[in-house]
Amino acid sequence: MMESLFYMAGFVAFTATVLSLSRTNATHALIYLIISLLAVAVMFYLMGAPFAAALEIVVYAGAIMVLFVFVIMMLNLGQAGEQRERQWLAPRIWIVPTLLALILLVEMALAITQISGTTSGVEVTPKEVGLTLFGPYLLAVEIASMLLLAGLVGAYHLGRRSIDRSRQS
Amino acid sequence: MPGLQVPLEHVLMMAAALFIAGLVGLMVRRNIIFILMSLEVMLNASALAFVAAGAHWGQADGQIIFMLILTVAAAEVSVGLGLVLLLQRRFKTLDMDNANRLRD
Amino acid sequence: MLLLDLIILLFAGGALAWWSESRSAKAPRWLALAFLSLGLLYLLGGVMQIPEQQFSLIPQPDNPQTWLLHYRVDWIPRFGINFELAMDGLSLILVTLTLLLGGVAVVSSWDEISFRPGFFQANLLWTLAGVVGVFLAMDLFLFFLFWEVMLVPMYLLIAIWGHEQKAFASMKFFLFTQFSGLLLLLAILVLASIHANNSGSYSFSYFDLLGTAMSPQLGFWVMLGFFIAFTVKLPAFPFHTWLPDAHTQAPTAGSVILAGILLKTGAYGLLRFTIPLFPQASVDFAPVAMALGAASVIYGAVLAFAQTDFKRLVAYSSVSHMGFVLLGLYAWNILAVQGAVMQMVAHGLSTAALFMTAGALQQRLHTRDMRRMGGLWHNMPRMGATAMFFALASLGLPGLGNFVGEFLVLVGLFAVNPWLAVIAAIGLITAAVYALIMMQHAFQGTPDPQRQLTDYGPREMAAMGVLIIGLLWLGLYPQPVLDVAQPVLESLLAGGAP
Amino acid sequence: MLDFLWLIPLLPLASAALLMVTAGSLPRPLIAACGAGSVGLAALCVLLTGLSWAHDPVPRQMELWTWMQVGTLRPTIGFYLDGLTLVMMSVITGVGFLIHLYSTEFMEEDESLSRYFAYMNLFVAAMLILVMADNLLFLYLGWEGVGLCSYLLVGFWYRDPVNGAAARKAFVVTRIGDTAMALGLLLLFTELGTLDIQQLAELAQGKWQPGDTTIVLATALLLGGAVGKSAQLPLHTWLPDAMAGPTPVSALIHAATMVTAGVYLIARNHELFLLAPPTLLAVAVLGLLTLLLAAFTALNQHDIKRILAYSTISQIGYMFLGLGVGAWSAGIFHLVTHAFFKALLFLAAGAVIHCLHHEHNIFRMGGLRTRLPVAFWSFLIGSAALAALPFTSGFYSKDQILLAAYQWPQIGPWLWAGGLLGALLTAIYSFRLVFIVFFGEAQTEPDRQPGWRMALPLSILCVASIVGGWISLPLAEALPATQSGHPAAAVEWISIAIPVIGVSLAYLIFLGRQLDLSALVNSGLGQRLHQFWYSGWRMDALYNWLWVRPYQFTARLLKDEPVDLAYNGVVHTSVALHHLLSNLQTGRMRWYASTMVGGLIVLLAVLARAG
Repeated sequence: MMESLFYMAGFVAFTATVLSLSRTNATHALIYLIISLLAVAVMFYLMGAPFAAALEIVVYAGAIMVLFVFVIMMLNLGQAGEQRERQWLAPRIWIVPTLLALILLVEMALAITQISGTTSGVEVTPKEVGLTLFGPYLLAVEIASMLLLAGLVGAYHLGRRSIDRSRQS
Repeated sequence: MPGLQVPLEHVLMMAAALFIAGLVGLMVRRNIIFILMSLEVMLNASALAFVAAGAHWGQADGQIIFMLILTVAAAEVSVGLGLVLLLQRRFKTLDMDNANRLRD
Repeated sequence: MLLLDLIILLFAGGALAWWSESRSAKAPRWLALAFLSLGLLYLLGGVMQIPEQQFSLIPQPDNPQTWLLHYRVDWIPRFGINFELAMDGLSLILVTLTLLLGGVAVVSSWDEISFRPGFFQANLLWTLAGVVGVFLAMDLFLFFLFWEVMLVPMYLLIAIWGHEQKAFASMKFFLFTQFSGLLLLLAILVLASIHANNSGSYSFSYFDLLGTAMSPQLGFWVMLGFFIAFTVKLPAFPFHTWLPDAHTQAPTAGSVILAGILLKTGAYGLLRFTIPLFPQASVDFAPVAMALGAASVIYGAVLAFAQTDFKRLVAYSSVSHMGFVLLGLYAWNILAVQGAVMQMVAHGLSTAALFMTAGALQQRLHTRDMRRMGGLWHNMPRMGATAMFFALASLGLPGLGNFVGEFLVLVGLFAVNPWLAVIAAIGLITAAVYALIMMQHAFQGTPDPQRQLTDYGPREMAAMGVLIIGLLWLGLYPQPVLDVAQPVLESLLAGGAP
Repeated sequence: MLDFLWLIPLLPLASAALLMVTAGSLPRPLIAACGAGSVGLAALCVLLTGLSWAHDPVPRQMELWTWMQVGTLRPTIGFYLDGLTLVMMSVITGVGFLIHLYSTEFMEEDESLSRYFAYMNLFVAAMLILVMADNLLFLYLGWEGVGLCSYLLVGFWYRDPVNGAAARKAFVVTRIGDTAMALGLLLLFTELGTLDIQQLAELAQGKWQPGDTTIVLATALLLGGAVGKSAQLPLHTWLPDAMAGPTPVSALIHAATMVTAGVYLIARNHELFLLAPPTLLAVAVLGLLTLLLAAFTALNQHDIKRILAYSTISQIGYMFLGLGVGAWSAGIFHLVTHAFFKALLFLAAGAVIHCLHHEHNIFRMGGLRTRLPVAFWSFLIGSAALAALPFTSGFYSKDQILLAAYQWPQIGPWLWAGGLLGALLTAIYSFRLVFIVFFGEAQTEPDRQPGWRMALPLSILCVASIVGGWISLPLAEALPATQSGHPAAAVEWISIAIPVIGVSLAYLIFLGRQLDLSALVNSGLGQRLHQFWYSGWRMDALYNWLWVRPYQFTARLLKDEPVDLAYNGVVHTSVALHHLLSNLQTGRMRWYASTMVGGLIVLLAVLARAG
């Protein structure tokens, strides 16, 4: 029962992703992407990683995707944009990259079939995650914080200039 | 609640499939918004692989790497979307192919 | 200390000239001239104080006391690199020539440079400082440093103040010299590491590296590295192609320095380093080197004849003349080597003057194309007469310095290899052909009645006068120069070929 | 006086230096005075030297300073004085002074008077150095110095490119000979270790047997120098063109002094040449061939100066012939008399040209006998001496040479016969000149008469051309005597008769018209032969085809630096690579992503194989 739930979540995630990336309307695509992320969160949970699942929902599907929503709203892409997207999605454009990607997938699949084993079924609690995170991985946390700071500064800088410019014009 | 015991290769195949989907999106789409989304998908797919591996060993490391990926994704998206806005304001387009000034 | 002071003086003079540019456009050239004269006086004054008998001492590699001047401090002791400068008769002659021609170069570009004059003079002085360093450095690492130091300002001189194809010419110059510099560096490093393997400690000192034992094959390749590095600079056929372009495009002062001094660093390197460091390999290689020299003599002369560009013609004549130097060095007996040294000095003077003439023509006519000249003797008799004098020097008229050099080389060469001497002597005929055709096209023929040109003024005549007196002195009484060089060359010859 | 020997070349040299430095800023009379006066003073010094030499005729050497000393090479700046030197010095300064004096009038109106006298004085100084030098290298300095002055003076009127070309030709062709001579110097030094002329002679006699290869080679190389400078076969082509210079220049340089330097060189080194019989034979044969060839050419020229130029070549051929058959003093004797009468002829021709609006073509002259009497008498006397009519100076010297040739073993009579043919032709062409220019119908009227500064030198030279044969030169010590013994009287008589026959023939053909050769001349063969000889046996065309054209062709071929092709190949390759790689960088992200995927595929495939 639980296993079928897992595979179902996987199916949903993949389908939603494919749909998301083949949309012409950005908002629709975003909705599909959120669905995909939620499905992945389910998979995390089922694999015994509840903390990761929670973060997937809160940060990914919640915060990051909302950021996309804001930007799409600010850009205010209309019907014309959709029309153009449709033109850009002509088969002759996607057929070669897709073939390439499929070859890569086959190669990866061949590699993955070499691996055997299952997930352990042990739940890794948030407590354990926290202990490890602030134990051996302290340096990584610091680096991540610096990365976030850099992202913050960068986004502020880019955003401010574009806002200044829009005010001037 | 104890976790599920699924074959690792299935999860990894799932991650690979998601990754490839994101890759195709990256190669096919010209709209920068979609490109960013594709990147998110690819990051997410790799995160899935890490979590699966963590679950295989029953250790926290997989989730920690997931968190680091999350940080990277957040930083990338914030800067990336900043660039999107800039691009739209300056060139009135979201077409990545038009923004090839990098070449010179 | 004198040696170090001299180099510092030139560097400081350059910096000061650069700084003075913002105050006055005329200040830099006066400053440059003042610093060069000061350097020359300082050098000669210092040399005067050396006791007479020191000049007749044969400089021993292992005893600095036998050299005229010597200066040494530790620099990077870990790798055996010292800041070691030394002067013997050979260096004295070449450093004096450098400072003298430096002054001539400044005078020759007196009112030619209007763009950034201070920076121009700074580059000029820095190039000279590098050249002086090259002539004095007795540590191979330091030598390489100065070798590179002299190139960069020279590159800038061509690239910034050159003529219509300056970007191309300066890049070609830079690539050739840089490539040769790379070979030199590699060869120096290999040599030092062989020495380190043999003796167990690092040293880049010339005196330590002399007599380094190595297998003949390895010796040949390292020697080849040195040889190519220096023959590119010399330049000899077939590494000479940078020279016509660089000379033609360089500003007058740049050409003067390039032809008068920079080429001599190549000859100096061969004489000081390549042959003494690898005596056996050099002996084996001598026929090839001499053949290249003879080829340069003839090839340069034929191509000089073919040119229509005044400066290019002079540039190819340099190739021809430096071929004699190469021949003399590898004939490796006292006559030929003395001839090579004399040829270096005399060629420096005569070619510098010819490039000054070319510069003066360019300034007045705005062209270097000899097809658009003709009859200029009528307009500018003084320029015509001086040009005639130096053309004659260039074709090796007896009584002028170049003849002494060429004749000594030929005498020395004839004893070693008569057939190459015959080929080189044919160069005397071809030299007459191109030198006279140059005079014919530029100064003789029908004058253009419309042309209003100003002849040389006192300043230019003073510079020319110095060079004329120098060449006559070298041609009729070269003994002082020969005497100063004699002990050095004897010691090199004794230590060189077995 | 002998201690002040150095003053003799220094005087003209100083004057030349002064005139060059002042560059025409002196007043013109002063320039002329300076130019002619310095040579006059030098002539005076030579006279004094000669007088003190007469008291004490011992060769002496005088060293001023060591030129350079490297290893065993130690040439000096030094002089050597013996009879031969003295004779040469007298000719150079004596004839030189007369020509300088003549020039003061001839060049009076030229704007570059100062330059002219500077060059002329420099020439006299260089020529004196040439004959006075005690070693071959210093001699070589003078040797090249006179070549330089010849170049400068031939191209003196530089505005006409033709003059420039002639000057360059003169310099380059003689330089070919000079280079051979320089190689001879190198060989002698390498073998004997010195360049001092006296020492060379001594050492050579100790080292070599007559006919040894090395000495033959060395003397052959010296002969190369002599041939170039003295305009003998095969390097004679420059001299006729060198007539482009002012006429006094032709008289001084291209008749009296410089062109005889080769004769001097051989005479000076006669000890070396005596060791090399094959070279000596070559000297004689070359002399004979040259004298015949030039005589035929002279007979067919129109330009008065070119006729004289070819006759100079021919007469120097006699001198070479004399040297070759061992008549050393006769050769030098002919040099001296030739200096007198050829200078006279050139100066007289110069007077004609000067007074006739620079007309050179003899067929546009004529009837000048009464109009220019000074020139006529000068020319007549000069031609008589040139034709070697009895009791003129040329007769004595030429006769000695021919007799010596006759006595030379083996081919002697042949040489003699050739010389006689030459003498016949000489008589014909010299009097052809006299008869055409000075007799017959007047074609051009002279616009002036020569002044005293032209007339005086002419008169003096007239006297010298006649009495020059009676002086005895102090050569006994310096040169080996000609072998004695008198040939049959018939030989003597033939030698005397030939010039007279020649003059008579010339009279019959060109003046009396009793002998009509027009049919012969106008026939096809005659015309072709005339053209052939007129062009100087087509030697110029031959050399053009053989040397000049190929050299120019090679130069044009190489002009754009074929060596650069190799370097440019490297450059082009890297540029092509650069374009290839920079085209990969399209700036399209999708392209980058695709290439990344491609790379990834390959990488994984490789890893899969490896794993």
